[in-house]
Amino acid sequence: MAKLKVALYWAASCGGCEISILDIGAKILDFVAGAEIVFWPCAMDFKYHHVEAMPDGSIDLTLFNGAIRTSENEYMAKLFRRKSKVLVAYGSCAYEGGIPGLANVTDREGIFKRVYDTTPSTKNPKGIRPQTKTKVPEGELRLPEFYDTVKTLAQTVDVDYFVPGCPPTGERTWEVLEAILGNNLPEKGSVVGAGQKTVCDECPRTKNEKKIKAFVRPHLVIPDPDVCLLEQGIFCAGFATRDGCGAQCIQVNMPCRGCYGPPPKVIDQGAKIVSALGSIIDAEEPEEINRILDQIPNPIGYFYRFGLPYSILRRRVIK
Amino acid sequence: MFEPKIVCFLCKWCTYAGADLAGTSRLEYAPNGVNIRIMCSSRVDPEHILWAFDRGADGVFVGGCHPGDCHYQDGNYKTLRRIELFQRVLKQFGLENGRLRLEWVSAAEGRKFAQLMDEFTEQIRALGPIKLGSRKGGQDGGSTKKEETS
Amino acid sequence: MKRIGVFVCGCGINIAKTVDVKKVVEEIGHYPGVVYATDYQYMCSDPGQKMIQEAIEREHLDGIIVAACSPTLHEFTFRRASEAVGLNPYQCEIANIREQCSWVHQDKEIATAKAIKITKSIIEKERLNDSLSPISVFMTRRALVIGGGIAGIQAALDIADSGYEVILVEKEPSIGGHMAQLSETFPTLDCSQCILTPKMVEISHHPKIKLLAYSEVVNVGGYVGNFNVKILKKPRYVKEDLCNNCGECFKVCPVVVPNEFERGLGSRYAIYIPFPQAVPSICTIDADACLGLFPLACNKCKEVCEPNAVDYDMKPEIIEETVGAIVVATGYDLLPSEELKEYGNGRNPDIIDGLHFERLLSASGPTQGVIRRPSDGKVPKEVVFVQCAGSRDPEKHLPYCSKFCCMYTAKHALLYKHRVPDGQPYIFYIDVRTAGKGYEEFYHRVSEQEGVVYLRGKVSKIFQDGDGLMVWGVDTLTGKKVEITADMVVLATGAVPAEGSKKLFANLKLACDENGFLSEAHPKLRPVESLTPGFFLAGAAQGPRDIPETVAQAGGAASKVIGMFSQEMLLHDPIVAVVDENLCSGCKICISACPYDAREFDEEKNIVRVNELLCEGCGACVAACPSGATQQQNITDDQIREMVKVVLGE
Amino acid sequence: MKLPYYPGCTLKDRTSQLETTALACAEKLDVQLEEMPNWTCCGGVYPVSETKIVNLVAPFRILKEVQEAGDDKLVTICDFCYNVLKRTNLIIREDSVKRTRLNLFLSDDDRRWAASGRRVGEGQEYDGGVKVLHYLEMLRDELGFEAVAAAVSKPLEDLKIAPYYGCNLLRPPLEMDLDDPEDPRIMEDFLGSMGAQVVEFPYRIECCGSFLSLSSPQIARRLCHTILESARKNGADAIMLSCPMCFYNLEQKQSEFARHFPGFRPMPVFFFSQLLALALGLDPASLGFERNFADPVPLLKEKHLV
Repeated sequence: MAKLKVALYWAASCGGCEISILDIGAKILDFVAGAEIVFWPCAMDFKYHHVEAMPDGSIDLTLFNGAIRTSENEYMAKLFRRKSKVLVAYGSCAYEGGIPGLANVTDREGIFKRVYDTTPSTKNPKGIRPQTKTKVPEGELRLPEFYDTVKTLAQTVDVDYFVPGCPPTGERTWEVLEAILGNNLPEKGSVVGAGQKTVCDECPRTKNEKKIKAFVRPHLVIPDPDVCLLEQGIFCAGFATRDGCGAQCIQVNMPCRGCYGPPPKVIDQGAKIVSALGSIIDAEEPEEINRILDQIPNPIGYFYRFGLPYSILRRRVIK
Repeated sequence: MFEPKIVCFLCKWCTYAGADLAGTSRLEYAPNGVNIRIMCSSRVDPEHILWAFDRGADGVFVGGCHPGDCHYQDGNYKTLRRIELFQRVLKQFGLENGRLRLEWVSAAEGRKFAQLMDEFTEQIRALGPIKLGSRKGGQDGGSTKKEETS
Repeated sequence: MKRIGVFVCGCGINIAKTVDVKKVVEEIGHYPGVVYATDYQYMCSDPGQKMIQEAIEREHLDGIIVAACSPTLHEFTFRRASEAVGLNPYQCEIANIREQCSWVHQDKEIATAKAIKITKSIIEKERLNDSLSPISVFMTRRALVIGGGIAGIQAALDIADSGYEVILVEKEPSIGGHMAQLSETFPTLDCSQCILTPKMVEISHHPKIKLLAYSEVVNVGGYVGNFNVKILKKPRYVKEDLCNNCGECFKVCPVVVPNEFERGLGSRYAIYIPFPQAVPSICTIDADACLGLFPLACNKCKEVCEPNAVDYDMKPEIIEETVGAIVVATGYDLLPSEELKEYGNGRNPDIIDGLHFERLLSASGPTQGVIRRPSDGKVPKEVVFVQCAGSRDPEKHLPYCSKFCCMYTAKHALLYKHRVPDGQPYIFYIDVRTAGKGYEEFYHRVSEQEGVVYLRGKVSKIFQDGDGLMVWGVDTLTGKKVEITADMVVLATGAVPAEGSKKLFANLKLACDENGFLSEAHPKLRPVESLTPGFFLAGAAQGPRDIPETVAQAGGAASKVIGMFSQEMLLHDPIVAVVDENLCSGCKICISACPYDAREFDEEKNIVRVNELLCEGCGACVAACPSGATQQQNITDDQIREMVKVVLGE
Repeated sequence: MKLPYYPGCTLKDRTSQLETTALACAEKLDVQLEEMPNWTCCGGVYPVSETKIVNLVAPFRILKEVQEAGDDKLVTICDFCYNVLKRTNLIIREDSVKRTRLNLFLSDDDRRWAASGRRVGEGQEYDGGVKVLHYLEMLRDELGFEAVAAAVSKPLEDLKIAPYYGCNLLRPPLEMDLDDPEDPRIMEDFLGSMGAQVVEFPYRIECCGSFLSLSSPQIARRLCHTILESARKNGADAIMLSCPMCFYNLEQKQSEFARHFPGFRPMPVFFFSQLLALALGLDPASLGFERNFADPVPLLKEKHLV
């Protein structure tokens, strides 16, 4: 049997996902035994034109990480879609927008203004902004277009599978690769490399009835390692986050931030978090309720940390 | 004139009964809201509200029993807390808080229900049609209509 | 796909006038999944129901929608009709196109479009409905009656006579309520006490009735069939089983205070029995007045008490009981005269209310039935009766009619005339309402034969003027201002819910109307049931009413309780929450959200389960469940989303 | 405490003793009442007795000026002004159409002021936010009757005073919302704080006839006579009131009473501020008693108050 042709690509992401492939450890040898890497910008020197030159559908598997932020990201997403038999949105950014997706609380102008004007370290009296085309004596320079909105991979092209995680854990990644290498493919469109329950299922802490009188931020306290963090007033998104990560953060006394995305039956992770928190806050008078809610400084940042482009509203409404 | 689309989630015991009373009392009011009957306002999940906005609702109305009068003891307090928190989220989303309204209407307040429907319709009319990005996560964030995915 | 039938009701012209019923049928007929659609003038009528049943059988329908009036009215009717021909009743849904469409909109086009939307949204709900069967619940066949007035007495006796146990709770030391205070009753003028006291005695002797007088219900938990009731038994400081009501203690008690039963017109001692025929016939020590309590300064009654019943150290006691049904009969009070600033602000002793006058008329009252005015004991020669004092006055006081005042004022004037033949009664009225058997005749007798002057108009102001009371009013029949200098004024003050009932109803989570009276499940068809299952209403707690009506209604409430108890099992609505074990991760947020403790944690599987018997189906846990593992039967998230889509015209 | 104050026309003319005494007392009580610089007529009763929006302009402008000056309260003394300003304010607050139209109407003024350097735009729109206070209300709610009692140097101990309310202070009740219209206490409590003996009489909230004293004087006369006689019957030495109109009917018109009601004896009538001035120890000669028909000085002498 011929080796499977495998490509990896990063779009708007931190690069962690590309590296995370190595988390499969020694299994990497089994992987390369069955697979031929045709593109991996982080590890190997291939050029875009190499991909462009490949026949359509000639790549067996593309693990695409990162969100779609620029025209380049979009171009590459479409390119890999065309060239690949199986396209996997790998990691939270490709799957649900990820941390870059939080930029959807503003738009291009908002970002440029901040980056090129108002940051304290910026001195830009001429108000120079990046252009897609710039004439220089040597000719014309080009930059990809920066979009207003961060999109998920699936909002741009058709995606076969989704692997959540920031980054996906090595164990889960191997399960996915193994399934693909063994041609043991699940139903198209599935979220793979993750469970069907929530992080609470993997969380070893004891849980009780929850009545929250106050929220505290995790760096201000040393939480009891055996008791549900939420019950201690620390906002933990585990209850509304798909399991599969092994509750790693929680095991080191840090709250879940929700990177595995919503559990299977939940459409909007943030809305569900609102609904659940609203049920367990222990107050009935509006003033008291608001006093407690004031302790959550940035609801979107907490509730949609990894999934703003994937949420029902997808982004902030810019007037 | 812009005719807002409004979804109303009404608890069966108070607000839905109040809406019935408005009918029995033949109080005419704005026809923009369509009612969905649920057992208690605490059945309303913010997800439903987002879903409605995304599907083109210009306004969402949630009606429950007055505080202390909940048929299910304290369901309306859960609703109150959820909506208070959710309003904060919506504000960050750039949606006017006026598009989501939580009101307490008892079974005896048919007149109040009719007035609220008129008032809320006017309120939404003043805010104008909802503007959301395309459902494919579109670039503009400003176009009114959305294309369908899937 | 389900085969759905839609039946659009015209409701005579109630719906058809503003909703183009034919057009609704036509549009809906083309809607996916709808295999049959039709309209009819009266769906709820026998032929209408028959038509639905035939269509279900003929078209092999899996689900039906009746687009008609509010589901509160006929959901049950149509579900029963569906069930009769083998369609699961939970596959029958109602689209409310009358109360929430045709009656509130005028424009036919808009109303029709809206009716179509409403109907489609219900079709979407129905499409995903499961066939359900009611959940059977064990029930405690034992009733609680709150309030020992004539309503509570009657309900308790009726239930107990059917063989079921009854706990009767009364907050005062004796049962009897306001009826015990009345002198004679209209229109027959038989003595109130003569007809009431035998019933009171029956209560005290009935083997099935447990009477808890001087007690209050503080909390009700549980649900229909299985209420857990906490009752506070206030200390009487007299041992019930020992006191034989010999009366020796009264003779030595040094403290004299106004007697509440006499509405302050008479007095009693700190140790007392409210009236001679009180049931239970036991003394009570008024803790506020007694010198023997905290600290002990006097123990005269203890010294003379032969059976040694006095116990200064008695403590309040909480009694817990389990009952299946609760009859609320907390009755009424009169609007305090202090509220009526224009009628003397309650400060003038000679401006009294109807119950005061009853005590003046009563042969066992403070004046032995001689009419004497409170200020100086003089027999009043000119008495003005003011009807609707505080009633039918939405601007300032109560908006509603207190119903029994017209009749009792007529009776008062008549009895006054009999006791003081040379006296002159005047009655100011808005209009005289005599809707009851023999009432109109009685009114005619009073107004035409007994020399009572009826003046049609309101009284604007009453004030002390020298020795007399100046009454300013108007006679609208002559258009003249009327000034009467009266010796005494009797205000027919409006009836309000009994003191403390607001707190009690809030505690019991019972729905009230805007005036604080209990709301019934349906004003016409279910007048003695509360909206909360297991609660039944009797007497003036639901609204002002006279004795015959109260007794009839109490009987009605009792028969509802008896009917419930005679069922083998109680059926519980299956619209409960369910948990998908494959999705639940045991975060326990639902446990905090459930108001009924209907959530149980399974340690072994690390999941939460629902106790169907306890689940009331509010759905709070469904919204709260952050993993989407919980759904509500037939009100699932999918259903709500589909309904929203259709409502928005998708 | 510093508060803006609106006098109104009557206080500058016919009943100036009401203003002078009230202001003197305020000073004594450490309340600075600052007369508004540009006050105009409140419009009499017309603004609130007809539905024409133009009638509301005068009181609207007065209130708007208070807000523009950065104040949120306005003290009045005359019952008519109080009634008109308070009710106009309520209309502005509750009727958005009238509010907008009145604001638009007066925006012309804004433009003119802009020329003179005043700011236009932000915060210029008047929203009904000013709280209109009657002097008595100010004493009760802002200062507190305890503070009045503490400042009293000459308690009116032997004086039997019947407080008379009239109509404008209390009605229409929902709008005025000063006190219970059927059983008001504010004047009684005020008198109590000065140590006077309060005489309650049934006619204290009946009508004095108001403007009927001009068109049908016999009616107003009869009403006033009944009021005075009832007060006397209930043991009053004098009547206390707050309204210039009532003062005119109940006091000034006493000059005609003897002709119509044989045996009528004049009865002293005080403005509340005159009694307050007495109690606070101000010079009795400065209180304007010379303007009374029924001279109160003999009574005050008898009670050793002058």
